[in-house]
Amino acid sequence: MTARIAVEGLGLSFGGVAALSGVTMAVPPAEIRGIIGPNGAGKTTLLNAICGIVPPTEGRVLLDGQPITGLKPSAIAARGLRRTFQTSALFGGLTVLENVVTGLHTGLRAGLLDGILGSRRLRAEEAEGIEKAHRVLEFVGMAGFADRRASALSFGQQRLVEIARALVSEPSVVLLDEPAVGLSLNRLSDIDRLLRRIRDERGVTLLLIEHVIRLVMEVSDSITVLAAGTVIAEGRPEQVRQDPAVVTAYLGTAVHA
Amino acid sequence: MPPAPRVAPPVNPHSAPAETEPMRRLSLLVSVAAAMLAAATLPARAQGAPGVTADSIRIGSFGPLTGPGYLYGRLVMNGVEAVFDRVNAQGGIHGRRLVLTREDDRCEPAAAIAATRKLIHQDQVFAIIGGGCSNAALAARGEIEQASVPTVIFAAVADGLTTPRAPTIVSTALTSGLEGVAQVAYAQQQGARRIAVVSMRDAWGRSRYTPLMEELKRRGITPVADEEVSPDANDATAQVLRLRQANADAVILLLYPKPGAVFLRDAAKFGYRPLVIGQSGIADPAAFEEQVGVPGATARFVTISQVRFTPESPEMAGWREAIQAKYPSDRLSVFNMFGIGSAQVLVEALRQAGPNPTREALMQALNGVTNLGTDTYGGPITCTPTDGRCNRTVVWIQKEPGGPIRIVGTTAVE
Amino acid sequence: MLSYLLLSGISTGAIYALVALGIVLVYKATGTINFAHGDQLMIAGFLAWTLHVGLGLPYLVAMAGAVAGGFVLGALAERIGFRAVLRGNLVNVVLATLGLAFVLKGVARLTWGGISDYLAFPPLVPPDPIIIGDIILLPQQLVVTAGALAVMGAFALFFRFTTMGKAMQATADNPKAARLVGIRVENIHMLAFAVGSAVAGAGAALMAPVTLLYPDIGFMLFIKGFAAAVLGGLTSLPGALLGGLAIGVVEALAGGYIDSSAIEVSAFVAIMATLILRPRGLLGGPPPRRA
Amino acid sequence: MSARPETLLTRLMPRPIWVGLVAAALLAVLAPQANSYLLFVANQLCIYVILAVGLNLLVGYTGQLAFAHAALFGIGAYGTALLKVHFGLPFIVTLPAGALLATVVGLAISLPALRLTGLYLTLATLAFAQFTLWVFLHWEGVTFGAGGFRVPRPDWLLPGLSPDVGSFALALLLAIVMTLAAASLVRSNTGRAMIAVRDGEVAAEALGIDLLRTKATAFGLSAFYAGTAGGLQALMLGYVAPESFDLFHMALMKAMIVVGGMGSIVGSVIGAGAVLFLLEGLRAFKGAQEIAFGLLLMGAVIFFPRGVAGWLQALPGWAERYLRTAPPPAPEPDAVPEEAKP
Repeated sequence: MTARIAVEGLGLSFGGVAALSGVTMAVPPAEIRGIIGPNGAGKTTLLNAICGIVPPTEGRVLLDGQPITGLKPSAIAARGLRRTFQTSALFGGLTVLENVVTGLHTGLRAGLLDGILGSRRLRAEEAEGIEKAHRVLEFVGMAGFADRRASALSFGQQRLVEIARALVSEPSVVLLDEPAVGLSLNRLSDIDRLLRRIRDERGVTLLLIEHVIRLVMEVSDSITVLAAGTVIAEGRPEQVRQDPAVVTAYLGTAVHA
Repeated sequence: MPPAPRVAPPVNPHSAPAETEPMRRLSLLVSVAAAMLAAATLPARAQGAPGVTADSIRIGSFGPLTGPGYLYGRLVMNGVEAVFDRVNAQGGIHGRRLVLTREDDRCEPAAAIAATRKLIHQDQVFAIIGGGCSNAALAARGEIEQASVPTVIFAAVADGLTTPRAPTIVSTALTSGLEGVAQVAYAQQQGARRIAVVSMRDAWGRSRYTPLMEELKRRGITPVADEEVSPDANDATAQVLRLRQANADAVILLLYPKPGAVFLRDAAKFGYRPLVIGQSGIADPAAFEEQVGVPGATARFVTISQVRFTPESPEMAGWREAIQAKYPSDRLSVFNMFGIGSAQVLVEALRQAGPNPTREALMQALNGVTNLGTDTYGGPITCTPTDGRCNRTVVWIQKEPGGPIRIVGTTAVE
Repeated sequence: MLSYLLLSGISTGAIYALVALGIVLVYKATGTINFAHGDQLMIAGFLAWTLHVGLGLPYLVAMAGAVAGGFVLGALAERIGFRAVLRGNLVNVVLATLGLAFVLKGVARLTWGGISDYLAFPPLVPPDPIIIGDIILLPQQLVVTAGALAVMGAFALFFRFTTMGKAMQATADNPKAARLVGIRVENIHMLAFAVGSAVAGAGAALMAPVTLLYPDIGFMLFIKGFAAAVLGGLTSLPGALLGGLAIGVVEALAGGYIDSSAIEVSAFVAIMATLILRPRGLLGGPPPRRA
Repeated sequence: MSARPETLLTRLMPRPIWVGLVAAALLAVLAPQANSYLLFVANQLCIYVILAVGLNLLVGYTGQLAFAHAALFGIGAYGTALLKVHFGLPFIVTLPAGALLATVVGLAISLPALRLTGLYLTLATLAFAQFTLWVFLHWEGVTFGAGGFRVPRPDWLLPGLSPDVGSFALALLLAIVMTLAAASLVRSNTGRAMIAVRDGEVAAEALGIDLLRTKATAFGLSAFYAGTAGGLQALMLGYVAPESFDLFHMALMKAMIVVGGMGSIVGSVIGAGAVLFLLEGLRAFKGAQEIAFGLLLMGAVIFFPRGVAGWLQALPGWAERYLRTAPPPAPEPDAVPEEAKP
């Protein structure tokens, strides 16, 4: 089985300081891959490098076997990779529905002239987009909020809309940066269920960064552990949990805190 | 460039008001807009000449009230207003009070066109006294010509305002061409052999630069240097060095006082002291000496005044008090004095236009102004039907460092 | 020739630097550019003129008056005008300050604009040029340069050693965090505008003999000062000084070696070129990490 | 803001487009009958509307704090007028050519602008604007320098149409068309991309929105609007001079979109009208216009940060939406928490 997304020897340094070095991992289709590690381990940096926001200085990233390193983030997104952000990144001036429709951007063919003239192609595409957006909002459980202004939502609701926006274009890979921030602990099972449904019903490969270790352990098919910019362990949740290197680097200090 | 031929507008200034339409079903916004427009299209009282009532004559003025050029607008208008006040206090003109309506043009062509149109069509003024900035006044010229409104230009100096002659426009400002002729003549008269030009490249500077260069060419003189200083410059070292290198012995200075002061200061710094010939933009040598601030730097500086007194002269005491009484934070300035002189010309013409003034009569009176003395201008004012440049007296003034201002001569340019 | 040009460039540049320092100070604490900075300087300058020339008070008193006047003006502007918008987006803040710039210009025109076209300000030091070998200097220009250096030095110390300075820095870096550790962000903002404006007041009193005073002096100085600040990287005080001097020198050299008509435009061409090559200015950090 | 129920009031309330069109129709009928001053003001209004709508696309919708709009306005005016003066081409050719010239320049400045954010962009475009003015002043062989130049105004094909009425008619037509085009555009995927770039560049990019392309589109469009307005200005005045394109005018245009409402087409139109009304209304106000103008700008930003459009949003049918939603399917009883706070 070829990896849906593979990272090979990825390295990234800012002004001589290495934030990532030699990170290698391969994630098969429809897997939830948890990425954990202490603060400053380079988790978010890794996501940024994969989706092209901060181009890596070494190594490469393959999406379905095709190298995507060096492409602009928008070009990478066009190949079916989406991400969400640690802090909510909805477009505050748009409604929830409009935010989600924006997620369809790469698939739309209407151009400037269509926009100016309000052409039939544009209207058809928009109608279809609205339809899709409603469906995906329903999927994440935000169907009643379509007409709210995005900035008027609670933090937790914003995260769900962001996930909907990432999913609407039917991507093959979604990078999730702490989707559970802002959700209370007793609601974690809901997000757990949502992530599984994304994997099972939509066949999406998820890379998941999460501070709530319990969630990662429960939902992930496998886990990669980063510390100081390098991979120190990888495997199924229970393997990782018992890995002594992980325990010293991370779990021992944080998991029971 | 001659003005473009114009097609006469179908608009009749006395057209009937727009018919009031039933507005029952229009939204509030629309009805407000319509009401405004409809009100605006109401014709003026169609009795006698526009702007003249039984007890008043409305005179319009346009020029910069705001923006960097306000000196050439607001302050000149203040002078005009002072004259009007005095006339009104003495019973007005044939029993009618003079009322001044000011419109701001911010020294901009578009705003000047709007301002003159408003004065003519909306405010319905009888005549205009105004024009502070060259480009703005040039743009307004077309509107004035089209409506044939008698107009006295009070401060803008561009030759294009009066040449070719616009039938209803006269200027009491010393036009830039006249000053250019006088500057070159003065330089030659002082024995200058190597003449240099230092100018600003804005509209004001340009309106002086072009005729000056033509005059130099006419006399077969090639300037040994031609430098620019920007209106806000704080340094003119490069220009001074270049002039010194060119060994210029006379410098014709087409600058405002600020860049002029910077230039003379930097020239003094290098001990370079050519004859420097200013123009009426630097009309107060006493203030200028202070602005330069380096002792002795203005020793060889001579400049043109359009007026024969300085604001401090005893002869100006009456106007000084009038301005200060009306505008407490102001002091009498040469700009006020421009306004005083030109308003006196207009007032005299209005008087001559008789008790039932028409625009034609006023224009005839203006064109017939001959050897009229004013309280401020350097020489008598004479307008003719063929030449609207009514002020032709260049007053040369100079201030010895530490000494009083002296009039070193007058040139009546033909 | 080169030495003359460099020297004149430096003395003009010092004027720009003096303006830029105030702009940087406000930026460091509030993250915004005060488009009214030049006009606050202009008002403070007229204030100094009124005290010194109008009322005949000693120069130092006038300068103190300009500084105090600037301080009050800046504080009022923040309290009445900018506070409401400082938390909003940058566009609104910039436009609020631009609005203030127009108000101040209009007020100055009505208040002082009828006195004369350009008000002269008697120099602090004897006006005769100093000649040392090949070097010719006007003393007042030296005063301006020294003033710029002194202001920069004072602020460097202020930011390094005083609690208030550190609080300002912290506020600019992260207003939320600053609030959390108990810094009164509003007070810091008000102080920054006040001090920035006070610096403008000091600058006005120093440079007025060189630049003269007129209602429209502010915007020209602001543009050059803004450019100097940006060239220097917006947050760096030495950068502002360097940026100011760089612009002054570029102008002088363009005037000397290209043409006097190139002076005015050289600064703008230099700014465009610099920003294309270094989008964060000369001393600005690397482009921000965008995630 | 939840969807409001459709009521009688909602249905009777005229939509912005109808109010706008009725106002435009009234203007078209009344202005030519009014005196030539009011006709001029009406013409200027149409030009300001085009300018404000174009600027709002760049600043309000795309969030680029650029200061080059007045310069682009000037490039359009100079381009249109100079082609006419130097080559004798008819306005029907030079007006689009001037607009295209402005567009090309606008696109060119968007390229470095992509690397610049916030205030750095402001300064770079400010420098560009000053540079452009310098060129107008100094390239005398072509631009006639500081003194400006006259442009012959065309005789219109229709009989009885004076240059004044003709240029007003053209300006009004273009203002309507270009406003409608912009209103349509901001509702399309292109408009959403612009808003996305404004509200979060990184997130927009991660969704596949090409920053360069979106910003270049906004710059180019905005420049096209400015250039068209410039050509119309030259046509209206019959005179072109550098003073009309300086930073004061930049501030004026910014004031229009701030007063009207950033990110609002209706707001742009109203803002253009409000600023023009203020300028003309205070024309004779003895030198206090600057103060009034400054206070208006400050007041608008401080008290009505969303401009007039902010109020209009509250009117039924006036909320500016980019997508009109189909009625949503019945919401499922919540699958996932609707409210959760840490």
